[in-house]
Amino acid sequence: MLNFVESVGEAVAGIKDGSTVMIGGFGNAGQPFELIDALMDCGATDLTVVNNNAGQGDQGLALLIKEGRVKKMICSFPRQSDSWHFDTRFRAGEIELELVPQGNLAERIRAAGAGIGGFFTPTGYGTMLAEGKETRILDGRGQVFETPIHADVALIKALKADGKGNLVYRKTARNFGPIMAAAAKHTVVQVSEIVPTGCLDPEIIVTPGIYVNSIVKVA
Amino acid sequence: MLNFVESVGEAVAGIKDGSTVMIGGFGNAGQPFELIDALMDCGATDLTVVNNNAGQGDQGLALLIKEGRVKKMICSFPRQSDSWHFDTRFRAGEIELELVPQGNLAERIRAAGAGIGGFFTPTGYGTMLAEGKETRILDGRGQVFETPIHADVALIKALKADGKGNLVYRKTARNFGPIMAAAAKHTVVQVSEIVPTGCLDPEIIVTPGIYVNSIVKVA
Amino acid sequence: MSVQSSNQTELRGPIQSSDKPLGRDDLARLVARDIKPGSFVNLGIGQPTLVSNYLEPEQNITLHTENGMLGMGPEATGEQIDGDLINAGKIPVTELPGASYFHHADSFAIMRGGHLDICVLGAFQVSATGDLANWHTGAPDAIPAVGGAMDLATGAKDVFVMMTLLTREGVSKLVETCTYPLTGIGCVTRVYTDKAVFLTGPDGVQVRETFGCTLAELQAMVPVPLKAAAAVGS
Amino acid sequence: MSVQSSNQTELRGPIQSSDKPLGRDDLARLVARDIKPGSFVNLGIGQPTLVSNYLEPEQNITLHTENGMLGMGPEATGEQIDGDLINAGKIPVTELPGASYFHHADSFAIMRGGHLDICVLGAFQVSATGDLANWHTGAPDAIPAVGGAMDLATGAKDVFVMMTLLTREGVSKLVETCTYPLTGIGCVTRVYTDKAVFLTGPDGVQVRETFGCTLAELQAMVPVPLKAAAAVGS
Repeated sequence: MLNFVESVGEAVAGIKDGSTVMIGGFGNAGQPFELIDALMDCGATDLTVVNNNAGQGDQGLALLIKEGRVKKMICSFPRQSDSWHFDTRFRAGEIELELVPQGNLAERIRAAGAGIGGFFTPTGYGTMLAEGKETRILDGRGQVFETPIHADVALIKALKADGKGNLVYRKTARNFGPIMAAAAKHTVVQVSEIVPTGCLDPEIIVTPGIYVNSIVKVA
Repeated sequence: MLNFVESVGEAVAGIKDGSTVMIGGFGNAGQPFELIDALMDCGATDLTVVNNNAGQGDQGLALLIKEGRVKKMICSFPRQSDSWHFDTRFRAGEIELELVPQGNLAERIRAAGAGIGGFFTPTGYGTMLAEGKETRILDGRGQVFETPIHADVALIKALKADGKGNLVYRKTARNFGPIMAAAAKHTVVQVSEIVPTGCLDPEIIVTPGIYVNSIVKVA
Repeated sequence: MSVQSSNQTELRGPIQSSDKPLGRDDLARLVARDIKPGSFVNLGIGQPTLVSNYLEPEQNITLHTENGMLGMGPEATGEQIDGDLINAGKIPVTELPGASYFHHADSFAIMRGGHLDICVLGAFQVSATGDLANWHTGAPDAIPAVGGAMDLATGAKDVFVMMTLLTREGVSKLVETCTYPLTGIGCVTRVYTDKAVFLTGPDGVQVRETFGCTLAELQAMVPVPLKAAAAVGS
Repeated sequence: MSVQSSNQTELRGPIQSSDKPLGRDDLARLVARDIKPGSFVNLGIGQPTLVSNYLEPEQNITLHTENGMLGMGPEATGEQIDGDLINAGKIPVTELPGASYFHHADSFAIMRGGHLDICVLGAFQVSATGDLANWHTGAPDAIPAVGGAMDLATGAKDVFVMMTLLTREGVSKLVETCTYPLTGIGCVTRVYTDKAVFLTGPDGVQVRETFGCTLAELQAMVPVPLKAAAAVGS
């Protein structure tokens, strides 16, 4: 069921300790900062977080990590010049890291939303990121078996929603939003604008409302 | 490389005997009738055709089948009230049929375009369409291993193309077009309109020009 | 006692809720009433399509069609007919406000990813454990055609079947084990027939209500053990 | 003799085409010149990004960025800067006419499905058979981070590497077998360095041209057997 909620606090209120939470965004583009701040405030801990990165600077995901609320990161690129909070926790052995090639990350998230139980991909074949994984030769190429990444909750950012929860995004801020919305049991979206149903051209909708549970407008 | 050609004949001229040809459309919506007619005229034979259906009435794909140009159909729904040409050839043992659940058909085509070597899906598990296929239990469900469907050529229909070959479609005529464009080595598109580059909003493009090789405008 | 998923509305108590078998339209009305408000639903070709005639606007049901659309409206008539806007049965339809279009892989991802609340399908046979046979008679000269049936059967959260309980020859279509080729295993959660509504699942078959027959008379027609479903709150 | 894919322009004959090693910009200019008109190209973070400065409009090259865009334009400056429009290095960029946006799975499908003609990547090491190591030093205290490197390495039709031939310590980065953790196996088709351009493949390493050294001098720096590439038409 779709709900329009009044505050980011209400939007994330159902997130429980131990949840797997997907967080949209690539760098700052598409990152739902307000929802992450609300997740910080709601107190949920022991989280597994799926994001391309592992936080930057002293905001958003980086703060969640700093405060010890994340037990495991599933990401492709945790190392950045300003990822010091992750670095500290990781070097201290206080956070688990599942490092995933970015395309496998995207495809595994997509697989979860699309009901695919697993797939073979050439990416990573013969590398340390495929160690211990099943492999086989398909189409003449070595390939690695990868499994879907499901989540309890997705926190994403879109440009506009209509009354049915249909979403459109803006430029490269689209990134992980559409596939995370489909992969999570419960999808929370922060948008810049809510428009009446019928105001979004059906041809240009990127995420149909079937994937959306809670929408909150953020100034 | 992208080419804008003047005639449907020119658009299909490179199709060789024995090719695997994907043809877009679901029923008549999105079916590239003019390109199919040109394929008929160009004489290529011994074709494997991938389409949701196996021709209707006395036009398009049905005529290709009638004339004995199709050695194998890969489709989900060959049986229709007016699929008499397929019926006749099939009952006479003159055409091979690979019957694929429609979702597996779509996902296998998508896999080819996305570089996936194979995937597991619950669809078809325990049915005669999974006989002889590898199965395993994943996420607590019986699943069947399915492989990508590649093609030499895709013939599809879109609404508009710009100078870069970017495409938009119209309503449910979109159907198989975008995934077939990505799965074929050579994609031929018939469009109703060609607009100057820059006239399609980058947010609404469904098929980026990277997937398109030949475009022909059809009145 | 719990055999149902979240999309049922209630288990009605009185076991015989009509004094005669239900016609196709009455059955469609019953299915429509049982769909929880806000649901996303796919209605199969044939008898299930009738359900759309009885959905109330207040229910806020969104219809999916596997050829690439959410928010499908009623069948198109006259000037509305547009060859680019059809349903899975290739019938011209209309578009409701809030509709969206997508390609076939995205459309089947909606089905296969478990996002549809309910699909309503016709059937040749349903087994006591919810196996479904609805795509192929298995006759040697039949042209096999499956379409999206297997994806719907395995993908939707709830699979409702609509069918007559008996064949023209008077044989029950609710069976111990399907003899027709299967569409999916253990996927059907509810069977709406002219004579009764059945709840199917791993624990066997329960009868929610009967139409024009008693539970005992129904049991005489059906070769699988039946028990009455508990009413809500009991 | 054929070791190259369809995306090279030519095998230049004169083996020493410059009397001194090439600087980073000269090398970027050379790579840009070698990209076939109409190609779809992904330029990796760092040195490969320089190539975009030397692409000519007549070449009609379309740049892909893995965070969801085709038709990426030059780096944004001043008023152009838009936080929603960045490249894979998280630098604000611009949009060219004919651009398109898509989500991450669709973007990586472009890469992984073999649709990019060329990707240009930096490297720690390249082996004689085209193995690539460019994501991880393997140092025990390093935070590992892979991003899209493995997808690019295995997905693009041609993988060009740009790097200095020698480390600061004077050790060749072109090696018999990579000692750093691999990014991909047998994927590199061409290596552009300050001292030479190498063609790599299953048949070993050929030298297309040298800069500031002879083939013999180059061989002395590199621990794998080198041979001169045939000129076009020879």
